[in-house]
Amino acid sequence: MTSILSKRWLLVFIVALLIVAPIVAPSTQVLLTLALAKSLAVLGVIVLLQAGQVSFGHALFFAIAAYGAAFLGRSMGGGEILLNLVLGVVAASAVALIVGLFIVRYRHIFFGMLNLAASMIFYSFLEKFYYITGGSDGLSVPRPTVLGMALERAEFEWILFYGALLLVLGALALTHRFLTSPLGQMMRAIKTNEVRLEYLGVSSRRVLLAGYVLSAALCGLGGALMATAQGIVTPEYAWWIRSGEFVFIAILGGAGSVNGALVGALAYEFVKNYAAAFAADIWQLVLGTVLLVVILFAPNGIVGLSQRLGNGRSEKEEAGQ
Amino acid sequence: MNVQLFALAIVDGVSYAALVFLVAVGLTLIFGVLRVLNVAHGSFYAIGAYTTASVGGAIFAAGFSPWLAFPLMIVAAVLVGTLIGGPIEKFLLSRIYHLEDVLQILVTFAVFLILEDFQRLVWGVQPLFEATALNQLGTVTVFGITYTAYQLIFLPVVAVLVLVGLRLGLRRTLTGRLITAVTEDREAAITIGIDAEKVYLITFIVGASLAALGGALASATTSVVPGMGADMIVLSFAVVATAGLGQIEGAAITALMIGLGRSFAVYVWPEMQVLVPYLIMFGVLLVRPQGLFGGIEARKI
Amino acid sequence: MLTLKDVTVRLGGVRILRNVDLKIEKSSTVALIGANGAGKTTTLRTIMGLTEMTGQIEFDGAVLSKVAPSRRPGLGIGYAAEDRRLFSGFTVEENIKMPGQVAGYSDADLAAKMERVYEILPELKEMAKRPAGAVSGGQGKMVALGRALVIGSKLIMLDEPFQGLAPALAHKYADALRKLRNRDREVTLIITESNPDLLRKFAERTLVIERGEIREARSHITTG
Amino acid sequence: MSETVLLQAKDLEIRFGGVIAASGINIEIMEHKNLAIIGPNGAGKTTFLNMCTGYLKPHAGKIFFDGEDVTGIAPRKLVRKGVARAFQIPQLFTEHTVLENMLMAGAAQARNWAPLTRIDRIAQRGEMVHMLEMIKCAHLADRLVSELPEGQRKLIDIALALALKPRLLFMDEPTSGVASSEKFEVLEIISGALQESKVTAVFVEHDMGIVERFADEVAVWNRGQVLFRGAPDDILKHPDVIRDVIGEEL
Amino acid sequence: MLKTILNTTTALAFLTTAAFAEETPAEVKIGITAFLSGPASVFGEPAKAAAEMIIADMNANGGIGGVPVSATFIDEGAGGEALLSEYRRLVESEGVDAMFASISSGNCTKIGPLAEDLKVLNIMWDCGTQTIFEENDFRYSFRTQANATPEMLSTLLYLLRTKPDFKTIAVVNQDYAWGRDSWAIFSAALQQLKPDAQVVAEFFPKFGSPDFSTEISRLQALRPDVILSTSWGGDLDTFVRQASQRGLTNTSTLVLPLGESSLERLGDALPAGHIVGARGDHYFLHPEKINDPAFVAFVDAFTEKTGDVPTYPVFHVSQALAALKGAYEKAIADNGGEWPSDEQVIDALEGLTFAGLGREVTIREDHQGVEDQLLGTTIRVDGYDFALLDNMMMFDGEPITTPVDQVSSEWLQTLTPAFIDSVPVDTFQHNN
Repeated sequence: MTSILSKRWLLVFIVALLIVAPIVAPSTQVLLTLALAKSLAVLGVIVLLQAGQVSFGHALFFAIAAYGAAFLGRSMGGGEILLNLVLGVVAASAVALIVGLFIVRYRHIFFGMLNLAASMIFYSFLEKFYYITGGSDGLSVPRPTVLGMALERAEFEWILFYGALLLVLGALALTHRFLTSPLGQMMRAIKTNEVRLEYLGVSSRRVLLAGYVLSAALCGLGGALMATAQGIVTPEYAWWIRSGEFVFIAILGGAGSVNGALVGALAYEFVKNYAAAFAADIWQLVLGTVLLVVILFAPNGIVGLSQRLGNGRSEKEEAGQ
Repeated sequence: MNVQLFALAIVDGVSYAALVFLVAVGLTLIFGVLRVLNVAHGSFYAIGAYTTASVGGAIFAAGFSPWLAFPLMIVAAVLVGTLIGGPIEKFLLSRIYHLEDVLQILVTFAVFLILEDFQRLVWGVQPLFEATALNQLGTVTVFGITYTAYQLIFLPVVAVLVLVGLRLGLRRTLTGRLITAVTEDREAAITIGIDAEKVYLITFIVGASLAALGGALASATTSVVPGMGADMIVLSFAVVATAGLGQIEGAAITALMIGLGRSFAVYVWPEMQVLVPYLIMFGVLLVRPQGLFGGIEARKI
Repeated sequence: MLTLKDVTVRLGGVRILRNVDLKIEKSSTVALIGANGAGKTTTLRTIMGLTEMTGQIEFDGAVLSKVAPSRRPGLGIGYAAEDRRLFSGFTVEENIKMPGQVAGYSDADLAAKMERVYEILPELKEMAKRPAGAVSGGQGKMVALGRALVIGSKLIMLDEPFQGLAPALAHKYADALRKLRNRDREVTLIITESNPDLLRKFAERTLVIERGEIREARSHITTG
Repeated sequence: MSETVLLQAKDLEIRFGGVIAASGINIEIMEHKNLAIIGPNGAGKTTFLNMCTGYLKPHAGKIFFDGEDVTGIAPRKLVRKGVARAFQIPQLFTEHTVLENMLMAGAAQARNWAPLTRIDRIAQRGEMVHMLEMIKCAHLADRLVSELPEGQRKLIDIALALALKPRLLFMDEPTSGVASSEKFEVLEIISGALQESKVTAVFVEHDMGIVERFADEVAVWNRGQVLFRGAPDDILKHPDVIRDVIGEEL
Repeated sequence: MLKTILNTTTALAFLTTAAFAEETPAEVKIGITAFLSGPASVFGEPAKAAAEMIIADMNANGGIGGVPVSATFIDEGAGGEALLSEYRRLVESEGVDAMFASISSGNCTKIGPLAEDLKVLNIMWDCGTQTIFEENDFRYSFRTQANATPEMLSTLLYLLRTKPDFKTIAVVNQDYAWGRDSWAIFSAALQQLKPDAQVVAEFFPKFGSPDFSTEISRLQALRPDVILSTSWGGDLDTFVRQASQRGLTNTSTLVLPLGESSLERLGDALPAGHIVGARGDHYFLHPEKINDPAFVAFVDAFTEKTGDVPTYPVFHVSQALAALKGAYEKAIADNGGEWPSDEQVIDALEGLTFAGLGREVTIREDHQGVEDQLLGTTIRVDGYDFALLDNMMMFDGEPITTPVDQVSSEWLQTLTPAFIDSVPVDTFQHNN
């Protein structure tokens, strides 16, 4: 019981911190909004990690939704934020359904590589078809209305930040629920024994496909949010390093835990930004070193670390969520 | 498309394939033995190129024979493989073989990030170019088109030598046999006295040296710039996955397919050029999920 | 010759061997029997250094548990795993020779060792040039025994050698073991088996492993 | 008891590489008659199970279940028709608890995929606990499978199959991981659970004592073929069976 | 309710900044975004080095109106989010007075609206996309150099004046916005000024392509009179080297509008007789400045510090700094010698004329700078192990820059062949 308490406390503490952050330190607001958007994508990656599968191409869904928001906003002369988000999720899910039908046949390295290839194809497409996609400069995303209201930047950003926070909390809760449902439990079963799953009368491919679409939908939500917050989309959204970043954050936060997505994304953005600001020449070096240290010394990520420090929880309990 | 253009496309494709093969074969060798997909492989390629270009620039400026360019490439490749690849395997990778695939890949990803900055700190950001080796070999005219002998003849010959050398080395030498044995069954190899840790180290050094050799050879034809490793690694992944993980001959054939596909694309439909490797990969895996030459591992129940 | 002191092995949180103390005399033939999963294989693997263990193992005057696993065969220990574990890309002969080559035997030495292998297992000579991946399961067990013989000058450990052998082949295998026994008196032999009856006549000493503990068999157990 | 043919194999044949692992297998499995399959290692017993449960597709021949041609259909489809399986090496979800394993079987049986409903609301939790009681494993409900010894895993493996409420259950060496002193006790437990669930069992077994006591019929396999079939008493005394299957001392 | 709170907060924040603006500050803080990683750091690193030198020099001579200048750099290579959030941090938390952004046109496009929201002076010091001021009406952003339209138009004019009889042309550009846009401008102008020229091939190899062998084989088969490439950095180096290794430079004339930034690195790979541009009048042997001791001293000091001769980004950053200094000084003068408010500085920039290392630049009312364009033909000269420029032409910036309130793509359509000779030009030879 204490363990659950400590986990809740970590989340409550972070959320409380987030709520006051834009008031106390206004310059962090946009940074935090972006971190929240990323944490949604990371949550998607974590869903797949439950099944022991790692995608090095989930930036694909992030980018599809982001470009979807850009096209929508441009064609509507501004657009509406709710439409942006809904369209992002729908577009990402639809593509995931099609790509997924092929990709869920593969596991492990092949799964990772095929996702990578899919995202690189989309990346190349974004770069190549300049007259549609704006090439490497990307497309600007006009500031959408919020429930029909056109807002100034400052107000818009406040709403975006708190809206993003609500979305993330909602997504965390939903994902948590999903993972306790039969499909969610079977996602985790794919990791340990697909043969048995088949012999329970369950198609592991379909289970994985369900998880794949969910993970893409989360990435899509994150991508649409990111595009709206940034005001611009570029092919970089689909670049493999970004996919790697999502996996990186998932591990940093703690891959076994959905809360890890939020914690990891915040920690990552913090490290990356301050590394870029104060060690402009070597920020990749700093980031790489942090990653190495996490994997070698805290393979359960920040959430796992906080639990270990908190009350000496044994590792096997963590594996059970 | 007439016969002449067809022939030209083949010539162009082959010399490109040669370089891709050299890098991909190192990656597939390392995967075959260590079962680690090494994202940092692209860094060895880049560092090999930087080392060759910078050292070459210095010694030729000092008036040494331009023919030294060729031994220099080999020396640079082996040095990079040993001095950078060696410690990475010995002090880092050797500690993560028991971890999940994901974590292993992320460790190499971290190494890749670190090495990217390492390159910048050592060589700066200005493109380097050192074409002495290429200029030494002169040009060849085919169908009225001038080619450098380096790209037309030398690179493919090196690639074939490496392919044959690796094959014979793995089959005929004791070290090669030990590597093959460890690849097939690490534990069984230990029980007959093979020092698997050493084999891992040697394999990693050989694989990293091959990537560095690819970079060293490329440095004569291309500008050595920051970020060159990132592009190469994604391409090598595509080659390795298409060929089947750990397949050496497969990597050669896939590299050739990708090289030819790419050059034909330039002639026929330039927009498709960058998509060619991935389309080939999807096409192959759709028909053969385990890759062109890969075998299926069935679960024993 | 071989001594296990307070050896404990855990796999995935489960104790497979519990505080095992064991002494095996030189030149003895020992049968280690027990049900599947009782820890027979783990015992042999622990001696080969393939598991994480606590405690100490001594062999021939040296602390074996401090020797790197890959250097243990060089001390004269041959091991044939239950599932053969041959290198399928090599021929039968290459498989058998390989431990000797790794140990750096001279050509003459290796030839002599091969002579011994073929003397004990003449049927291997016929299939010497065949790829190891192409021999049947039973023949593979023979090859694995041959491979253990090349390096195992002091100790040979065979994990369930009769498992899956057709009766005719099993008899040949048993003959080979008897030949080995008669030819090299000083070699110590440890054989695991789940069917206690099989080794009744063969072994001088029978150990029973149950729930990770090893004890002497009080008498030979029969089925039923 | 009725004499319904539950499963029928006709001229099954399969090869691996050039090796014939099954050739011309013909056998009928009667409902409510537990069948033991015996034979030396490599005789093709597991291969037969793999074909009957859809893991392998025979190169020739047909399999009928309850009169319907089920040759080569996927395991999960066969499961839904009522053919379940337990494995020689227990196939369990090692990172889940014992109860969670059972709940997954229950949810699979219920075929309810509500994505936001907790699994224990969908699976019949009470029923699953009862199944664990049947195999005397209720006290392990909250333990992680990876922590359990082989013997208990085998029981849970069987319980998972039973939770699917099959009509026919294949078991591959149900007692192979069990210490010889406990084999009978374990088989008693399994047999009780089978009877309560009214499931017909086909099991591969090496221990002739077990076969004698728990099988209604015995089929002898060798070199990919069914050599003999009959009542345990007759078969186990047959000299050929003793020579080729049960074996003599060396 | 929420809206009211928000409005109040924003208003308060605004008031506080405004209140401090007119006291003489301890220093003028600027933030400069530049690529310090990635391939485009070939521009960012020299610019950073130059900015540091020029600022040190300015501070040694009284800074701006007696106030020293300090600069912070942001790496554009760290990605969009890092750039934007760091930009905001410098403005909102560090209280930076002016931002210089950026090298990438994409980043300029992102930052333009942000600067409007943050109400911070934003000098677009290097990016080239012509659309910035054609599609937006920014108050806070200014560009202190030319844009893609005059750069491409002057290149075409130079080509038409020096090689009027060419028949065929091919293009090999990097596949990203600059490569595409610059070709769109060039080809649109070509259509108008020399309608009979035939475009025989258009290649857009991917950005950062390591190998152009296949493109070169095709070009050898096609033998165009002219090959245009607006590539830069490693891409341009690789292309020119491979072209020269395989003799393509003997059969076709290369036209390299950004060639000046690669001259030194290319060494003897670029033979004589090819056309090179510099995105403005930027050349370390600037024909009008070659006898100016201050210019020569700077070039020498820069070469000493970095090991390379200065290239166009160095000139661009010098122009941005000169514009900033000029604007402050003008605003101080207008303000009766008192330290000006931010808004006064911004007002002063419109119509300002200033000079960096090159000729004078004037900011038009649409905030676009008007800058003259220098091009030349390569020549090999003893004493230099790389190509220099001969037959240099400096085109007057005004007539080749799209007029205020017009859009380049439409304006280019109005040109006629008579335009070629109407643009005033000064011609210089090497060694003057």
